[in-house]
Amino acid sequence: MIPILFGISLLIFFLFALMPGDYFSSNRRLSPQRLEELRALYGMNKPLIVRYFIWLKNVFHGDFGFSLQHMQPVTTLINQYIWNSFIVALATLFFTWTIALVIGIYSATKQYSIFDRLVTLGVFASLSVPSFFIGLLLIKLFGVDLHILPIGGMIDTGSTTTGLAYVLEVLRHMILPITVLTFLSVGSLTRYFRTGMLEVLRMDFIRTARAKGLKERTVIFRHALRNAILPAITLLAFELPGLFSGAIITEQIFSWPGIGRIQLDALSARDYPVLMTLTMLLAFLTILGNFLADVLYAAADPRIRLTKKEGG
Amino acid sequence: MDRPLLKITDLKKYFPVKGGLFGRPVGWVRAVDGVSFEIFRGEAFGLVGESGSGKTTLGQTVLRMHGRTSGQVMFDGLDIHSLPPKEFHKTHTRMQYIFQDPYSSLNPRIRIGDAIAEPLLAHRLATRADVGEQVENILAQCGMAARFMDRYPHEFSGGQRQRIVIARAIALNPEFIVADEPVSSLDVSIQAQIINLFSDLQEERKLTYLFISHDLGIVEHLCSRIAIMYLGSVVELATRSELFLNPIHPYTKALLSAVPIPDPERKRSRIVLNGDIPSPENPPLGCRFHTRCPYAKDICREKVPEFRKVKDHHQVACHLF
Amino acid sequence: MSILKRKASSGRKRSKSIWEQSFRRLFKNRSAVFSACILGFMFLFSFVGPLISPYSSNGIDVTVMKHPPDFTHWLGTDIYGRDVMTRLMLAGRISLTVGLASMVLSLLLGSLLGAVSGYYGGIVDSIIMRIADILMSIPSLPLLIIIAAMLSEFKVPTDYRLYIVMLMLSLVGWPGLARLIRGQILSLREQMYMKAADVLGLGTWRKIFHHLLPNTYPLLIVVATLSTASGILSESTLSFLGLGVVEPTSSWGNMITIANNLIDFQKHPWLWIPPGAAIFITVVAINVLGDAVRDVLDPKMKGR
Amino acid sequence: MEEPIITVRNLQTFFHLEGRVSKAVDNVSFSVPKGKVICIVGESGCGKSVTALSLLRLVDFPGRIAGGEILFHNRDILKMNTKEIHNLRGDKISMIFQEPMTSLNPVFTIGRQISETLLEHTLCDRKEAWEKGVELIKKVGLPRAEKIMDSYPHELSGGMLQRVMIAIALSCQPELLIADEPTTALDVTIQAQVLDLLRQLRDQSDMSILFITHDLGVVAEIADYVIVMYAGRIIEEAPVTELFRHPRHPYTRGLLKSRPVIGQRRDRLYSIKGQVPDLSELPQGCYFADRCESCMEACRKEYPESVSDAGGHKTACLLYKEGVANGSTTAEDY
Repeated sequence: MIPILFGISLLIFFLFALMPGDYFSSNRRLSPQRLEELRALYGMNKPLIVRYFIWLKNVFHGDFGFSLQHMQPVTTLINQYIWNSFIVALATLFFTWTIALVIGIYSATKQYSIFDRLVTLGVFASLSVPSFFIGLLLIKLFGVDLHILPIGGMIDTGSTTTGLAYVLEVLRHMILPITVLTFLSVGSLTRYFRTGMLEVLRMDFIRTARAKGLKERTVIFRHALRNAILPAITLLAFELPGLFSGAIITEQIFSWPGIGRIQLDALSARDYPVLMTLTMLLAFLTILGNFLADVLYAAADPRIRLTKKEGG
Repeated sequence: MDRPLLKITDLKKYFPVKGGLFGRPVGWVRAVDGVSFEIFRGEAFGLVGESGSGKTTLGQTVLRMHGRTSGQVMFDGLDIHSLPPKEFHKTHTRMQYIFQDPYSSLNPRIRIGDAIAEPLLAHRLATRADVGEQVENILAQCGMAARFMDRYPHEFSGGQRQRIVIARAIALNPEFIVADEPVSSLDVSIQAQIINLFSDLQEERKLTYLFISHDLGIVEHLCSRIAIMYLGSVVELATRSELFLNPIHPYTKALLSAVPIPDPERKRSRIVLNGDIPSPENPPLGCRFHTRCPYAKDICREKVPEFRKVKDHHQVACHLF
Repeated sequence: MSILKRKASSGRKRSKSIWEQSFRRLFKNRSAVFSACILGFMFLFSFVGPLISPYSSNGIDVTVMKHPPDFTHWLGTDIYGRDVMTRLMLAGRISLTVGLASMVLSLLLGSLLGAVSGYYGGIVDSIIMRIADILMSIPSLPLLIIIAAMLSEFKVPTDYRLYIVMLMLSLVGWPGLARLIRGQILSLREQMYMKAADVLGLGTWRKIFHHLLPNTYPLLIVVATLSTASGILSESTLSFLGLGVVEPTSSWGNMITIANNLIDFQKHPWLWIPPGAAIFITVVAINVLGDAVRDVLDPKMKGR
Repeated sequence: MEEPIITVRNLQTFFHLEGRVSKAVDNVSFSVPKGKVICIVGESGCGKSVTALSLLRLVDFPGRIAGGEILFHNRDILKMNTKEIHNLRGDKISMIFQEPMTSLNPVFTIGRQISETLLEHTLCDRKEAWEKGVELIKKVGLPRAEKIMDSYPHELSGGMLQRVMIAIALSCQPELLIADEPTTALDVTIQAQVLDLLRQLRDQSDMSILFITHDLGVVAEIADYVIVMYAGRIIEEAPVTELFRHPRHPYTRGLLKSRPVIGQRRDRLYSIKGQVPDLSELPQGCYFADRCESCMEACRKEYPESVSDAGGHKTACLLYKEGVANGSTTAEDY
């Protein structure tokens, strides 16, 4: 875990170091002399390796650099926007898992039914649609043609609402981004639950449970479900970072003020400290997710618990 | 009796149990733990044991399918585990192995004719021109028609596949064959066909077998000398009549009495053993069998019994005798 | 491949090859056949269509700018009066090519590294897998965006952007594939028939090329279809963001960038809906076909 | 014979695969009397396990019970509604399976899986069910019952798990225990333990056992009455001593002779030639005709009816049909 984080930091740093320009070089009005001064001020003229270790040291102290575009520390900047992304990601996570679980399990118990076929079709649609395209379509449909939902942003332009009215306004703006994100990620998860459930339903202990005279409901929701969900815990590892990175496109399309948007903004402004930090953050989330998934899985599955005990 | 074809001396094979940080071994599974015996030319030697006794590992170590931990396997004067690669390669034509599961020991993507032809070509025992004919002959000897040559394994039943596997092994014209539970995955009526095939081939080709099985009935039928294995070591070794008429080791006795006999009117006194076979990772001290032995004494818990000769053609490892 | 040639007169019943058998089963699957037809149509549409179309790609016609679909221009015309349908065909060439080429590249890279890793193990395996781990820890879209931005900085000529996109997609795509292949090789090596090949004394060459690799083909084929689908999707996303294929080369993805213009987005949907639909239809067809192929070739892999 | 607990009449269970119908169980009739052990013996694919599963309507897709009736105390199980069948399973009729390692849910403790049945079928609370569970574990001869209640299946050996399965099956004192190859996956010494246990249980209560196995040795050890199946049909049935003394059907005789028996070594094993027929392409006549040494022309025309002699020994073979040769003498002439 730690070597991988180290490797990632190395990769990210040198990737950005390779970039031919920086924030100042895009500003044509600066004289070469002033340029040098500014670069020296921000330590950009030191050798690469030295810069890497300085950066690494700062990172350890929680200092991720300074965003020259926004004129504030990167951490402050990210702190401003990440919660907007987080709230969408969390809502999406909730809807995705709920819908996928219900539909996946239900269609597995009704294999070969019309419903099951429709679900399979939906899964393919979800797996195959480009995120920006579905976003645009929905905006066109609900925002432009039907006029029932806002076409973007977090609040209406010039809005001054407060309190409950403010919350409702934000919620209204969240509907489309969450719908799109949910639709995009629900497919693979539904498929995962469906096949997992089908696999479990074929197992011997399900037959035993039926032979014991348990009701079909009990067999499915107590015996099969737990076994089918267990492996999905490992998926959680990829969910959160995946949602943040998937949000790049949707935030762009719906002008949602989250980290995905500032990521793209930072890209065009060559505001590299922001980009580096965000990339590091995503990688860190992935690794953390993996670690958490392992721990959760071990806690949930008695078989793993034993091997851990023996191994340690 | 003449010189043994195969001589195993104090053979040990331990598998590491990986665990902890960096996958260091945290323990050893003593799959084979100090086994010695000899197999003579032309005999069928039976090796009997329950699951976890290490019989399969022993069979595979004899053929150097994996390295040994210590000990020696001498085959016709060759120290199998010390042979240089080229020399070792040559032994494949003299020693062959037949796996338990005929379903997984044939590559699903290779036609059976090719599966038999491949090793022949690899050892230059045939040319591309005459290999087809050889394959046909071998198949015929194993009771399979030549028209099957172009089919894939999945088109055959378990019994037919085992015939193919046997054909593949004997195509190289080996002297010695290790057969690892070759009939245990087959139905009774098919088992008999394959067992008869084994006896026929032995007669025709003067083969020597190491026949591994958990089924005492089959071993009695096919083998002239039999070793009983328990938790990695041989507890008793004797000729067929000795072993079945005068078993000495309590484990052998229990095993014999546990085999169901298809005769409802024959009432036997059964020795029903208590408990399970202990884990080979953590075998009991002293005699391995003492945890389940109805006659265990103090010495059995402390000292490993010596494997010694009690009569002509009868060796046993037990303190009580 | 077969060692034993069929004797003309022997009258042996030669059973069909494994591929033939699989193909027959695939042919019985209605959705597979249907999606294969759609894919075939898409290819014809993109590669043959422009030859038949009465309009040329750069046929700027100021008289019919932003003309809605009608009988002369089935999908209308764009802001320069170019026929949208013809552009869609030409853009399809690019999108399909990028998808296929990136698949081939990442498959080559992934299967080579995965096979090496799985077959040799040890230190080589550790190094390859750690690199894969690192690349997989950064979600692919941000990584792609960064690399794309970097390439923009280097002022890569737009003509070459196409190839760069292919390279980028395969760079991001290989670690997952390498892992899959490695896993497959590891499990195949433990198969009884591989042990049997050892005992029978078959040569290393024969073991690898006749026993090991053919058993990975089903996985490779399935992975190939799925990675083509994801290649097309990623290319379109990158191009939409202006980081992939850029004008004047058009791809389905960058045709949709027009939707960033609010007027065009609201008033001229024929400019951006058709390319989006084309991507969707193509990718669905590939995914459905891939799924069917997986069922036919390797039922155990379902849903992984 | 006293009133049977369960009577199966003309049971048909078919599997539909890729447009073909595979007759896994066809026209099977038998009954299980109270307190007896009935063995169904046959090789893989003969339909013995499917018969057992059919009794509790546990046959999975693509299998389907196509016809017949299964009377449990004169009520047809096949006509019961969902609730009735759930009340029957695990309570009046319980079942144990071949693979104890996979037949228990890996994520629940043994204790939970035992008390579950009790909670489902009896009026007891969790604590009572748990205590009852401990008692049951002791009853099937496992040491340290409390500890076993708290263990997960993977922590126990195959033999122990099969005992646990038996404990679960016994929990509601069923009238019938269906045991589908319960010892096949176990080692010989462990098999002996489990068979002993089952015998003991039968002696203690008047529970009936329907025992499915492929091993004639096991049949001889435990059965009171034996049913031999081949290719989905019953070909012979008789009380156990009668069957082993005078096996009639060429298949039964072949089976008995092809198994090497300790202490009765012959130079060569008898072997039945050929393979079991494909259940979706069964021939018109007797299904065993192709492999039978005494096959006559009439055997290929129609499937032989089952004929019973005075002692209740039933055989579905033309050699024993009245009017067709002096079957019994010729056939027992080997």
